[in-house]
Amino acid sequence: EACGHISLSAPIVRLGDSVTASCIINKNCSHVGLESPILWRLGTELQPGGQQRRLPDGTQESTLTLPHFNRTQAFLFCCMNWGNTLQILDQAELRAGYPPAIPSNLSCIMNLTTYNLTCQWEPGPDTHLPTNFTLKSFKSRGSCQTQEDSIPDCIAKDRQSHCSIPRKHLLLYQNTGIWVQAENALGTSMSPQLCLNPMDVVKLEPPILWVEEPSPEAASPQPGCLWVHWEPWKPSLHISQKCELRYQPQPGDASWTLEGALPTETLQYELCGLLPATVYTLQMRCIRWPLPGHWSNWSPGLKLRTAE
Amino acid sequence: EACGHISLSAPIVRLGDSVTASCIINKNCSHVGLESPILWRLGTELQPGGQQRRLPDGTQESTLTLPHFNRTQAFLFCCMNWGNTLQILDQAELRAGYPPAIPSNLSCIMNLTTYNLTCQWEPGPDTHLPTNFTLKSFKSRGSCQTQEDSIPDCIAKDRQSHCSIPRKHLLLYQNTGIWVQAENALGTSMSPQLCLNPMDVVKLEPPILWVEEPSPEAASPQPGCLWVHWEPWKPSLHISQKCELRYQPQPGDASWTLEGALPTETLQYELCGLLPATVYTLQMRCIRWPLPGHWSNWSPGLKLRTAE
Amino acid sequence: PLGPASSLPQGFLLKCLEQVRKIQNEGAALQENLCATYKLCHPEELVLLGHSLGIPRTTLNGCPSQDLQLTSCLSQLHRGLFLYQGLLQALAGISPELAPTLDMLQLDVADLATTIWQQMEDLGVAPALQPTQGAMPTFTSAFQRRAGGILVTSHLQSFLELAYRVLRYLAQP
Repeated sequence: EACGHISLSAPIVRLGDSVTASCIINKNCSHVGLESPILWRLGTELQPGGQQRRLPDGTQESTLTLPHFNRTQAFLFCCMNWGNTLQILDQAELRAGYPPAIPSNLSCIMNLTTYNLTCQWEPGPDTHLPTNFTLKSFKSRGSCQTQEDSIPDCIAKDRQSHCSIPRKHLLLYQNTGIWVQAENALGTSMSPQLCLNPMDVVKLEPPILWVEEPSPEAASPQPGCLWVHWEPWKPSLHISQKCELRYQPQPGDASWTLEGALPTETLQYELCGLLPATVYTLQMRCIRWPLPGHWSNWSPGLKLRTAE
Repeated sequence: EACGHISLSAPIVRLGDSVTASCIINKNCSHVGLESPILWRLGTELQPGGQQRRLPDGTQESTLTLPHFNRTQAFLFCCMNWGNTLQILDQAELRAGYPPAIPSNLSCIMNLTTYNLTCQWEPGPDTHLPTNFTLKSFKSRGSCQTQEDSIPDCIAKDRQSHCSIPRKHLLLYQNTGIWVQAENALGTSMSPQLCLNPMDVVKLEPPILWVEEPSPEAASPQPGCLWVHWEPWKPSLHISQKCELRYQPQPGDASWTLEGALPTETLQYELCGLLPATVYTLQMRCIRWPLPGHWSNWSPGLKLRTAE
Repeated sequence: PLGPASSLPQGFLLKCLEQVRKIQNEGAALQENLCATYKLCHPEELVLLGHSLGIPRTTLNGCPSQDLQLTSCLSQLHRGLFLYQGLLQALAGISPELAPTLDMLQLDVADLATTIWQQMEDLGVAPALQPTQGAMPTFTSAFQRRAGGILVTSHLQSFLELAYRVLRYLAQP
């Protein structure tokens, strides 16, 4: 049976708080003289101030208080001199940090490839302690005041500030209450709750712009005009959406010109009012409409040259 | 309860062999006239030659024999005319191919990063059938005639001709009997057995060649000589090894010159007999030695220029 | 009973139209896959099998374009979707490759049924109790599940074609 045993007031404390440790040397620790002083070492430095006393049952106990423990982590050793070497009898890990701040900027995006609802948040300042982030959610009829069915917790991986709720737990067209909970040894905090319809936070991928091969049948554009063709992103074919076009003459120092509300059915558009014999960069983005959604990113630039 | 049921002499046959199928129409298949002819379709082509008869219990049975089935896969349909449409009553999948050939060229390499023993083999000609390859092995004292402890089967992933036995199943310095078994619906075959010591098939990664920054202390090379420095591959530091150097003047049309048996302790070597003011490409490789092993690949080329 | 379009929120109708289009795309993908992989391409060749397996079919005759009664139309739409949700569940185990498509299709049909049921509740026309699923066919072989998949999806597509027309009519401004 080991000679020494450390017990702590608390293994984890707030940074700067005090910690009290006691080390008991059990009496049948025959190797050492029972009166030898118990020594404390924090990391590599011996710690004076241990109060040693003999307990009624003959065992020795030393108690040490560290008034302001302001390291995030350190090992505390209970030791004794034996022969002329310092012997470690037990070791305890001390940790200090902060309770988790309230996670902020919680936002979610519906991914149409995986049909997962991915939410992300700002975790707040480093707590210096292992902190678990859990995305909690429930299905709700109204404005998320009442919980209909619960949804299994989504536990973020270590050091990640996002989590994805799989499709099978979602009702895509019903309000869902979502918040994130942060928890560590010093406390728990919760973000404000979002109330959203998963499909209303869908973010589309940009459409694909393409150029029609010049051919006799193809309508040759009027002077100062360009024919623009595009294809919506395949997984969003069932979603009614509106798109925007922006263009910029080369070299690209002039600002972008925006051409809003393109026709959604025809998937082509004659862009006019352009300079002749000039190369333009065209980009397009789309958004679920009239139902809510997020704008896609701008598509990669397509370079087209207007006729002479 | 479904009207028709196909049974096959065998769902999988050797390519070119015959297949016999029978289709029974149960009598309580109320929708059809009991005397209607049972029709067979293979893929999209109707198959004449079905022998139809009434069984004692009143059910109708048709038997079809395909004398030489030489497709690797096809669907066989048992049908009947109903109203004026051909109705499918049951479908069976026919497959044909070959029993597995004996896997050849079984070889293994010990990977010092993962400490897995990875073995690979030639699977032989395509059998056209789902074929499982399993790496079987056992620990053995002598020359693998007797099996001491078995090692769990290593099942190759689909269409892969390699498998890795994890460290925890291996005794690195004891003989291990290894062979690969191939199995499909038409048979099983086994490769010849290897008997090897995992560490004896270690393949090192090449050493890292480096150039000493010219500095006053650094011994400046004699005319026509170059100082070569290298570091063994870190995970092989505990392995005694020998290395070889090869060099080639630029432009690289001359053949390589080999400089064997470099000193293993000093990790540097003065290479002489070179042309002055010439750029040489140097490469090095190492092998576990004197214990058995495989040569590493040649290191990436290091370009050094000899003095004027 | 409710008059036709007036009382249905535009958002509800647009959501339903989007959901129907999604289900139709997934149904078509499942049919294409069954045809490509198992050469089961024509539902009309499987009518007899459908009868013998007792695969139920439902139509949407409660939503005539003239004198449309919203309550009966919505509840027939819900009942139909509820039936197809059950039929799709009965097809579980159709094949490892098709399982994801079938799962998504079933989840989306259930989603649409929920959207409609909640709208009926909001309008105060929902029956007191949710419907309970009747007896479902049991598919005893891989072939029956695949053939059942062709039949169920083709019935569902026809049902949704009608539903789409009704919803578009109701969504007209």
